[in-house]
Amino acid sequence: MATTEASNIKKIQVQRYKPEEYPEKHFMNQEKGIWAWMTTVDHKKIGLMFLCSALFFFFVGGVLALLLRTELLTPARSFMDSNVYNQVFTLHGAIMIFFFLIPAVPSALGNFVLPLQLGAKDVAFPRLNLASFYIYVTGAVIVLYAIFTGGIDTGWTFYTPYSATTSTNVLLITFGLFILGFSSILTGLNFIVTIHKLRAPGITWNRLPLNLWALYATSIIQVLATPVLAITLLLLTMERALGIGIFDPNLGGDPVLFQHFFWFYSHPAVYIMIVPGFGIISEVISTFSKKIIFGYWAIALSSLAIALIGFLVWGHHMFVSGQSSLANMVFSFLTFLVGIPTGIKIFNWIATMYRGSIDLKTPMLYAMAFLFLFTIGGFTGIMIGTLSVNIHLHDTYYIVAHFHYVMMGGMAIAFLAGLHYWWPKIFGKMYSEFWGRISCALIFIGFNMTFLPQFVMGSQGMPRRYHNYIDQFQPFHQLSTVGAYTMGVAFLIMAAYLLYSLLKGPKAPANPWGSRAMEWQASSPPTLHNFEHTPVIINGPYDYHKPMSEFQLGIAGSHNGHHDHAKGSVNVPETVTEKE
Amino acid sequence: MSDTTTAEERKVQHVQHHFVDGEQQFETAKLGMWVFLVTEILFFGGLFAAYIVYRSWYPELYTMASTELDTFWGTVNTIVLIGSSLTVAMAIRSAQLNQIKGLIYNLYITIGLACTFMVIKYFEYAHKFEIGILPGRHYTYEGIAHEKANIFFSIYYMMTGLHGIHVIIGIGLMIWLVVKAKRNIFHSEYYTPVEITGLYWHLVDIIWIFLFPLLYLID
Amino acid sequence: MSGHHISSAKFLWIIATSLFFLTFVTVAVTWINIPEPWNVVMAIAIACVKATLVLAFFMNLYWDSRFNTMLFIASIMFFFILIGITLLDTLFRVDPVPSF
Amino acid sequence: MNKFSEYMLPPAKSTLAGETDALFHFINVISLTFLLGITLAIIYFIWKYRRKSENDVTPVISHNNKLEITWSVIPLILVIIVFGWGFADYTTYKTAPDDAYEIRVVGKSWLWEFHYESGYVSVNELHVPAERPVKLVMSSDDVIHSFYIPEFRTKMDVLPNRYTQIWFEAMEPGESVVFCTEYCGTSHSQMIATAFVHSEEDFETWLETAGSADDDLEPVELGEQLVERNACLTCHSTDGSQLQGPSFQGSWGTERTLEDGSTVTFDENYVRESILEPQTKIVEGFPPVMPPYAGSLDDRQIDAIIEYLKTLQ
Repeated sequence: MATTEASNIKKIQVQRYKPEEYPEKHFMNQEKGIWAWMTTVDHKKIGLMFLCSALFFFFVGGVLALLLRTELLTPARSFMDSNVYNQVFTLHGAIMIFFFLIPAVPSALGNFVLPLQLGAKDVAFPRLNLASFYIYVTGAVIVLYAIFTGGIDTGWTFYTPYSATTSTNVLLITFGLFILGFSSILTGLNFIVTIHKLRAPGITWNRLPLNLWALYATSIIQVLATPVLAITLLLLTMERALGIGIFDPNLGGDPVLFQHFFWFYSHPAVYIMIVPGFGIISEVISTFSKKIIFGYWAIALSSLAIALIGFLVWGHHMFVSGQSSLANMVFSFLTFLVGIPTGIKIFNWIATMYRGSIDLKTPMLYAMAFLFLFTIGGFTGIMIGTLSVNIHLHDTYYIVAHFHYVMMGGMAIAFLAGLHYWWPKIFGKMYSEFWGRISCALIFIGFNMTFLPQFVMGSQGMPRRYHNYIDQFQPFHQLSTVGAYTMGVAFLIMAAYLLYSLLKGPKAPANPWGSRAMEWQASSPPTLHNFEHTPVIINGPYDYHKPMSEFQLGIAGSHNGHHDHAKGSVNVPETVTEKE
Repeated sequence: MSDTTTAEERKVQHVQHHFVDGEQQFETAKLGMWVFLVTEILFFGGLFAAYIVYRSWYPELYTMASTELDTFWGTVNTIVLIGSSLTVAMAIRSAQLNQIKGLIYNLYITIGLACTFMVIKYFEYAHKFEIGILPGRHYTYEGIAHEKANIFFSIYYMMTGLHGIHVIIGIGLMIWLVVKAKRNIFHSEYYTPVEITGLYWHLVDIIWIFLFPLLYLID
Repeated sequence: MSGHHISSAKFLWIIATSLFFLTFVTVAVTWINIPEPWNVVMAIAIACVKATLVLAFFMNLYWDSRFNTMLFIASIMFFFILIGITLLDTLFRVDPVPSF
Repeated sequence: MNKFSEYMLPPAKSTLAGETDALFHFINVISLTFLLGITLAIIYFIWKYRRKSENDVTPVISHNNKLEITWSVIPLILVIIVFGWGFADYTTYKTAPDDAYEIRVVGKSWLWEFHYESGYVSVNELHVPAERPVKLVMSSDDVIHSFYIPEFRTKMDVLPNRYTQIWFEAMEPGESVVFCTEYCGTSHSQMIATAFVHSEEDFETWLETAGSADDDLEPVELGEQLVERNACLTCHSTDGSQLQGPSFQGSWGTERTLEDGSTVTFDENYVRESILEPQTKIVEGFPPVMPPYAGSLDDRQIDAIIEYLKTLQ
């Protein structure tokens, strides 16, 4: 890479462009009307539409979770039948995973931020981006329709032969998810190409914000893994429609083969969910510590390493499924290797805080919560990656608690950090710092209250997906339910202050956190084409030791600029036409 | 070539606002297509994996069942698809050289060959349906003395069926290209849709190149 | 830029002819009985040569940006991960047999 | 710390449990140490390096190779130890001793059948000798189940198309709960059995008398016991409430409408047929999920059940 850069240096005339504060015209009011939104190809609007849908499904999934926890207050039936309970936990899982966790950071926040951080006007294929949204909506509509016409009770894993024999609406739902997969693929494709081809002058690979490294790694997984989910779901659909028998033992097939196919996607999918969260945490910790990130390359490459090794470990979901001992050994070993890059990230983030100037604003508070919760999630992952211990803990509440610590405590908390971090950028409004912190603290307390007891009862042998349970587990379940309600209240508070912020909140300055990253050099909210000039980057996104004026450069004269502050010329690697 | 715009204007009018120039747009589109082809390969990869696993379990089943597939028509179809790949390559060449007529003719031949492929496929399927080799639980054929014979044909139908759907999509894309070419949209500076459809079509060809020996040529 | 390589018509015909020829070869080798597993190896090897010809000269990877080749190789690699590790299970299962 | 692991785990009642528990404990200690360190570091940094003014200048510390290698290699060594330890124990779990006493386990939605070499079949009651290795060879009649005894720390999926096995050696007489841990449909959470561990002599006696223990019971009494023992009550209530299947209460002699619209009388023949081949005549509005009992109930037992059902008016 170094030689390419050296040979590609060219001189560009630059001048300083300060972002316009409190712009009159921005992307939300430049084109008006519902039709302008529906047909927009603007990545910011599409990102917002994704955000709204994801939040809607987060709400639905959350309500389902509260229903489950309420039902589990008593060992026997409280207010739901077994069949209803089974449908509700299936939907809670499927909705949270496919409709919230997977699109929430890449498709929603990522879509908004990625071109801004690259200094680009849009993603590479804006129309494909819109198509991706409508494919998501189509999938969602099909799944919602299927839920109201029979539902599904297979668990979100759709294991055969149960999914091939149950009388619920498996066919329609898997078909809906099949369609949904293409949304994920197209977003990933778009991001990869955008990061390669649409970087502003000066953004070399070592000046790429870590958020983009994370999104890049995520996109690679999306592109490589989702097609396998698509074919698996298609085969499952065919299994139900025609009885092709590849996975159904009644027709001669092998159910464990289905599990291989399913987890080949669904384990990397865990990284689709969590890796973009890593990106957000890197941005937030650096910004609020006002300090250069520690171990830039270690964090960037560990994202890629996690993406790669993440493809090699799917069988740790199948240690007791009847797969061969050889496969178990290989999968267990590789699983532990994933732990290393993840640990490296945690240490690097903490090292970034060392001797920083730490401002514990709401996004930073979420990032700290993330560090704690995700570390627990990671260590319990080591526990259940261990072959002998996994035999005991597999399919118990220990697993449930573990993946909630990773998915909710990791990914959802990171998403909230990102939402609060970019909120002023997206909407141009500030929210109440006080209520933000209160709600964050409540979520943290409620979360631990919900899931710590689940570790204990899981270790004691409480199996997951149980409608009724034996009496000895009741105190843990009750504590867990109280915790879930606490979280519910915290989310209501959040909804309230965020809505208030939208309607009556004070206007946000362009760069309220004093960040050096590219997206903060656009106005809040950004204008329709993000930057009125062509931005030029000469410093890394975390170079807090350099003056702000060096972060607001653009090609001179590429715009009818009214802020003519400084002019000069800099040497810039010619990245836009850079080749691999 | 009857339009009044100058060559210089034609050069830039297709460039979307967020690209610097046509070159960047072309490279971007091509990279996007390659990433898409990656997903296609893994999509079919799932089926190939199922094929390999079952073949490793029941090698004798594959030997027995493949005798039901007609090698002659399989070979003809291979030739037809390779021929269509050639004409697509020629079509791109015509576009690069600004020979719009040649582009359209080559696309016509490609569509013709693709349809030939599908017609042959139709007769192969029809014959199998007739003797009871139906997909999945509808399988009734008794000519193969193996209890898992239905699974071989499930895999056969899934693989060739999905491939067939890709061929049909390809035909649709070619027709779209012909319409655009007739409207005089393509020229030597802008032929991105032809190029990326070509990439897609070659991949469909490559998948068949593997399907043919794996399904038809097991002796 | 490398994307605009223009092949001569003659060259394209040469590639196509070799593909036709290889198709004939792959059918022809089934007439002589090569023992397992070499018949499979032979068939796959010929298919790989054919695919490489198409990739390199019809899809222009030979003249194109190396990154596109890398993408293609990556997809094949991940396919091998899928099938390779799955085979680690399916080929090495040892199932107990009930004694009554 | 030891107390902590003990609190988290159920009592260890098989010879292998100790191994698992030791590793569980080891990982807990390491994890909690790291977690404590990380948490303290975070809290200390937040307090020590809190922002004093908007113009704070921070030092440029971009990386430190020695430090980074240290914190990559130490966890690597630790996880390799954990992997090796876990794998070693796992191989013990996998290899049953040659002299292990074999019992066949069949999972059906939603009950466990245990077949003994003597031909005796018990439902939802596993009887095993203490201090002797026992090998369970398992299969399923329908979907995937998973056989789990928390107190023995052992678990294995039960598959419809293959046999799987586990083995254990119970340490002392007692009772342990058996769960199904692979989601298998409506009454997944009721697919619970009990493992009775007998001393060697008690087990032999039990095995000899198991088949004939019911001989001197009245048919109605026997029927009641059988209905309970064979997990009929998981789906059929005796108080009129509706579960997965029709309630037994007040059923005798009534007309039933079937899925295809025809009707059938709830009599001796229908009950017998429904026990042996449950899928042939499904009452309208109920899912076809009952497993067949052919082979595990003999004529005398079926007659007893019929007598019992007659009493539920």
